[in-house]
Amino acid sequence: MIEIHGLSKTFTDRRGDTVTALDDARLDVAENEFLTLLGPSGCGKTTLLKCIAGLVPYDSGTIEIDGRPIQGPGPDRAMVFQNFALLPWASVVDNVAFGLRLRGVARAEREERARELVATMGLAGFEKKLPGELSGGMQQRVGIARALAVQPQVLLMDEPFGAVDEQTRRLLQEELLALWEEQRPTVVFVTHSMEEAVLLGDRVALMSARPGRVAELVPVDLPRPRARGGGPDRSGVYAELTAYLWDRLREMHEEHRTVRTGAPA
Amino acid sequence: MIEIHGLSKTFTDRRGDTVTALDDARLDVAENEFLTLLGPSGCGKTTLLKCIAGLVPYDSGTIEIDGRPIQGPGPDRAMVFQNFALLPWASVVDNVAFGLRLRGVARAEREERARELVATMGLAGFEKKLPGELSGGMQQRVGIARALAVQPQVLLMDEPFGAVDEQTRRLLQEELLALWEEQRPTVVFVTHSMEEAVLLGDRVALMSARPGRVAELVPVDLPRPRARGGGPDRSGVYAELTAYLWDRLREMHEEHRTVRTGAPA
Amino acid sequence: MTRLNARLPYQILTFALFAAAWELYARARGGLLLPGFFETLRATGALLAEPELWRALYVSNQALVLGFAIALALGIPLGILLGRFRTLERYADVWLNILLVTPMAAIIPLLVMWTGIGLTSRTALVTVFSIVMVIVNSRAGVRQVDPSLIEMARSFGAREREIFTRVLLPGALPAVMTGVRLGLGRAVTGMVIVELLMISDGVGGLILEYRGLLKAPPLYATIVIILAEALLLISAARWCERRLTHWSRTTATRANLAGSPK
Amino acid sequence: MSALRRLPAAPLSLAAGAMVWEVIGRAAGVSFFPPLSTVLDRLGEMAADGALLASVRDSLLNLLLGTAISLVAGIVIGVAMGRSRRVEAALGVYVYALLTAPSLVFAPVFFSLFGAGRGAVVAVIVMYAVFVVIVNTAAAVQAVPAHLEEMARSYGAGERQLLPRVVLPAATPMIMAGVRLGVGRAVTGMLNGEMFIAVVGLGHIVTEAGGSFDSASVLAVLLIVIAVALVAIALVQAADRRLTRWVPQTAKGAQGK
Amino acid sequence: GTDAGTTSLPGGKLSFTVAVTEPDITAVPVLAAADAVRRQGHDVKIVELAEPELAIEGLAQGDYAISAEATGPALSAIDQGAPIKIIADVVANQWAVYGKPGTGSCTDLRGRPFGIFSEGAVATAMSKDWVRATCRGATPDYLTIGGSDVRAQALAAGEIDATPLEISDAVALESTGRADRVTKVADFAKTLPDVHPQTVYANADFLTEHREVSQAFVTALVREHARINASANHLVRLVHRYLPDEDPEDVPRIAARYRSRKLFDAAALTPHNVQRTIDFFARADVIDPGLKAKDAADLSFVREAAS
Ligand SMILES: Nc1ncnc2c1ncn2[C@@H]1O[C@H](COP(=O)(O)OP(=O)(O)OP(=O)(O)O)[C@@H](O)[C@H]1O
Ligand SMILES: Nc1ncnc2c1ncn2[C@@H]1O[C@H](COP(=O)(O)OP(=O)(O)OP(=O)(O)O)[C@@H](O)[C@H]1O
Ligand SMILES: [Mg+2]
Ligand SMILES: [Mg+2]
Repeated sequence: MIEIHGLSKTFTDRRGDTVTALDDARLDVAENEFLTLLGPSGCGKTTLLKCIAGLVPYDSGTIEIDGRPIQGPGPDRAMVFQNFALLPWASVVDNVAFGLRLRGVARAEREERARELVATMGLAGFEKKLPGELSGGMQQRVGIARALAVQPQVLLMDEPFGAVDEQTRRLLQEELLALWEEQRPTVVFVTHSMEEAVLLGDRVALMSARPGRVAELVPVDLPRPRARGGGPDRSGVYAELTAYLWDRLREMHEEHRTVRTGAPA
Repeated sequence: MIEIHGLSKTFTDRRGDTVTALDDARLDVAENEFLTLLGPSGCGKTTLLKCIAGLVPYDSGTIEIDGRPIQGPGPDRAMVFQNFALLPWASVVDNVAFGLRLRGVARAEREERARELVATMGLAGFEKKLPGELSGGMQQRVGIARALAVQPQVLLMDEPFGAVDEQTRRLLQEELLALWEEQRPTVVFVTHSMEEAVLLGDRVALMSARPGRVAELVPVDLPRPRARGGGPDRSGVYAELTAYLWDRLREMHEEHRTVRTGAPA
Repeated sequence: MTRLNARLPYQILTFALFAAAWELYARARGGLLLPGFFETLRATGALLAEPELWRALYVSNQALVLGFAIALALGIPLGILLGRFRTLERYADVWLNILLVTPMAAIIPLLVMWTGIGLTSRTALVTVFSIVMVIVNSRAGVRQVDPSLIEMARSFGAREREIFTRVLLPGALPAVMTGVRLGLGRAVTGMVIVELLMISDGVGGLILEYRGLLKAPPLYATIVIILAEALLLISAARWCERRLTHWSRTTATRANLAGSPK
Repeated sequence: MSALRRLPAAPLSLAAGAMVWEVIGRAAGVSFFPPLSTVLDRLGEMAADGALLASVRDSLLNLLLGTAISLVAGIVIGVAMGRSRRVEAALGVYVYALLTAPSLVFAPVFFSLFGAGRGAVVAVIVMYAVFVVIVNTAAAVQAVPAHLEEMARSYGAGERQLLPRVVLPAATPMIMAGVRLGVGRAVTGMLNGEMFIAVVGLGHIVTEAGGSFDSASVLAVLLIVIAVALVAIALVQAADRRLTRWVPQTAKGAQGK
Repeated sequence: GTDAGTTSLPGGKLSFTVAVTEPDITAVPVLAAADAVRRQGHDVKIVELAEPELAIEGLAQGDYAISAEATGPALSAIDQGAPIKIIADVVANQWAVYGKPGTGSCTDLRGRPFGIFSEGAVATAMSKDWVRATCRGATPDYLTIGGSDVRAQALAAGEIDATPLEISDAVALESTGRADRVTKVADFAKTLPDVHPQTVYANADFLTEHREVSQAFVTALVREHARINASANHLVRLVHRYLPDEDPEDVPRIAARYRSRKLFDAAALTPHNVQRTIDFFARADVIDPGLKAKDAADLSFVREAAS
């Protein structure tokens, strides 16, 4: 469904220095697939998502959705932003209803849908608050609700659960999966948690840094619903997969990092 | 060393509604202790940290450091902000050197220290970039480096590793522990990861939401250096502790949350 | 209310200082053209009872209201456009600067030629006086909007028009309102100047009359009344500003200035 | 559009304006709106005279003094008003009153304070320019993101360090907008001060020519004034661009693709 | 601005200031007179001001010794007790009402826009006086237009039907090729010959303390006027010297017209016409009635100069 070929993107900063965020990246995401994306910080995950969203002009390559090259942003896609990007002047409900409003949904209907999602996100009672009056995790959930509200065919999520606690994260994961089962959007989901990547994804895409490209695609052959223990325990397959991902990422890391390592023990 | 008694803080928003972020919270942190803080999103962790930092005026209660009530912010404390709070006009190095500059450290010296820390954070080569030219995880690491640069007695860290990948997180954890062993600051460290809380903390403080207060203090009686498997495997004690934390937090969660739960499986 | 009360002592203090300085200076150095504070106060009271004043205010304010409304209706969108479209800005900037610096006395003959000496030219002049302030500040406001919000809006399918109304305008509003305050001040000046130089039917006529007769107290009384009107309008704009941009208190330092940690 | 972007905008735009002026001036054929060529001829005559040069020099000195005072005073007072509610409460009314007050009000006061010399003209320039700078600076300072100030205070920044390290940089875009307006107003103030109190410098020429229906001379002087202003504002904008390079672009067409 | 005040120099000479307001052709004899005094060794400074009110303020404060412009504000100031005296004439009544072609009399202006300067200005007062006297209840629609050039342009552009103009304005209007679009409706020089709208006035203390210098100034002024009346070319020369920016084509025509109508006569003031001028301004509500010519003017200098 999403086909990306030879995608390259170089940023030039104000002093003329260049950073190559994406270099000849390729990725295919099937219709209704839930793809999770793992990679070291700064490898180009956000850039890739923004390219798919049609927000960032890229230097070369093609991005096609259903066989048609994308022309900027479209109503088929919605994105959850890593930095939330909430409108500071709009209340929680208005922020969540933002996409619906742009689509011309009538006031009563969009407010109802927004309120419902706000409650789903565990933010009932905060409907009228402004983003500046929320905690970090609450803001993040508003951003998620906003994207879910428009029921897109393609859902682009950039570390959507990074700022919430484990319990909330689990609940939100369940919510997201339930929604995915119901509406079957294609999801590209960036995360730093290998457990999360395995729990949610049909496949896990591993990105490498500089050159930023998809280094490996790992299929997750586990039946859904994927049972998860009540606690942090994990079944063997989980552990195996996450251990594999862990090793692969560490290899990539060691190739590229210049971190002065303490004893990695 | 840090003694907090009966701390209460209520926010009043523009419409006169109130949210009680902290209600009669109490917490003692010993000298040189590494305390980790876990709690549901929106329970008041950031507010508590900002109170200790002397940034937020509170309604009642006392915060004493070494027996003296705090008078606003002081050079003994440094904070890593959840939303990074980088100066958008200053380069990475200048951002990291910000605290040093305020303390009157000479240019050459502060730049050297900043560059060193930038490299430690895995950002070598990005010294002259502006925050707007960095990825989310990179920005977060700049914020950490800035706090470490001033070598404070009290280090207040608000989800400092939330936006970086697992590998980087591990490296940064090692770096932080090494620094802590060396300089012995008192650390209050907010995290959403129970593994991280147990790995780093001498004690884990569990916060409950509404009323926001410290519900329980869990000592982590594990010797340091705490070995961690090369992968996601964990020793029995770890698993036990994290499982305990997990249960406690879920209990709190269930008391307070109104999330429309899907099947919690 | 508490805020009002907190400010009041300072306002009273500075007003007392101001009045005393005025009175003392006028007594020491004042002549025919510089009345004392109390003299002016008395004359203001007397003038307020004159129906002529109210008629003059009515006449003058027609141009003010119309002219300023046009300045807002044109200036805000134009400022936002300039902030948004670089190319447009580069071409329009010169003219904006020219508009800013051209002494209005010089364009009055041209205005008379084009639009006669009726309400139209007075209105046009008020607009010309105030619009630059609105445009320049609206443009500066747009530059302060977080670009990731534009990105976000685009990702939800916002067209350019919607980016304007839903992102740029609200985001720039604090700066726009600063421009509105400045513009209001200039519009009132314009209202007076146009009458001094052109058709002096309203308050400008009063000023010319009292000045020509060297009647300093009513002259300054007229000016006091005009300034009072301007201040009233500016406070009204402030009030609207606070209502429209209350959100900025959750993001801007202003909110924190009142108190610091105990 | 992309072709337009590469051309030097200001000269092109001015040239177009000049052409329109010439055409309308010729077509209208009225004495009070002579075509540009006539005005330029007159400007040449005046320049050849030499008196013009002296006037311009004199006016420029006034402008320089007045602008410098306005910017320094405007930013200092504006910051004080932006940072302190008390100062704002104490001064706000006067700032807005003086912003509005027509220069006619000041004329007798300055006249009695400074006589009809340079002092009065400089004072008029300051009166014209300073309040715009104050208002914009105050608003800019109040809009500084709270989290940045919080961060700086957590590192022990006092008011003295907060201002140069956080408040002023963050407020720069709006302050510069005010400076731009202020410099523009200063140029107007220069001419008006020379017209409405003491009749000297360029104001003298305008008054003289205006009294004898000599539109060409009036417009010639205006051309000089506008040229001065454009140069002054260009300097401001160059400074602005340098100082606010960090501001992430909301404008379209700012970068390549 | 006390630095501009009168001071004595060694050798019995004097340093003082003459203030002029936007000098036009009528003021050049005053400037020439100041030069004549300067040639006697005194230090005479010239200040150009934008408004007559500022000059009068300076006179009242003693910053300036002598000034010359509109009589109305001076009388207002004198009426309010300012130490100012009228000492000579600048130019006799030169005002006339000009109207659209076809405007024959005041009655044609009934309800039509009539441009006036502000209340209190002499031309306004004279126009209203004229309307009262000749229109029998038919009043035009007065439009106050502050700037005299704006007024002239408004007339030429047909925005107003009539307005009072000075000779130089009228000539300038003619020379811009629009003379055929206006016609003279009334000539105040003929109907109100005793009103002297522009006079020379001085600080009263200056006059008593420095009689000789004051006398020298007035004498020089009278002599300049006499020379102009002998030859209009003298005025042209003066204009060329003092107002080099003035349009060289118009000046001879304006000068000729002033001369032919004998408008320049600094010594023309008498107790009688000063009183008539005062009465006129009182009638026009510019000053309160009751001011006496001997309190407002010191005509001893012009008498001395004329003898
Ligand atoms: N606007 C920009 N200007 C210049 N460089 C940029 C810009 N945006 C991103 N980059 C650079 O592009 C690279 C990839 O950034 P990106 O935000 O896509 O990383 P990421 O994979 O999302 O990282 P993280 O996990 O930390 O969010 C980084 O090196 C970053 O410095
Ligand atoms: N400036 C503010 N105005 C009003 N309410 C606020 C403000 N800041 C925080 N709150 C409220 O206080 C409560 C605690 O917020 P806080 O940021 O301390 O939570 P947190 O524990 O840090 O959450 P998270 O893990 O999501 O960051 C929240 O309910 C929030 O809505
Ligand atoms: Mg990212
Ligand atoms: Mg928080």
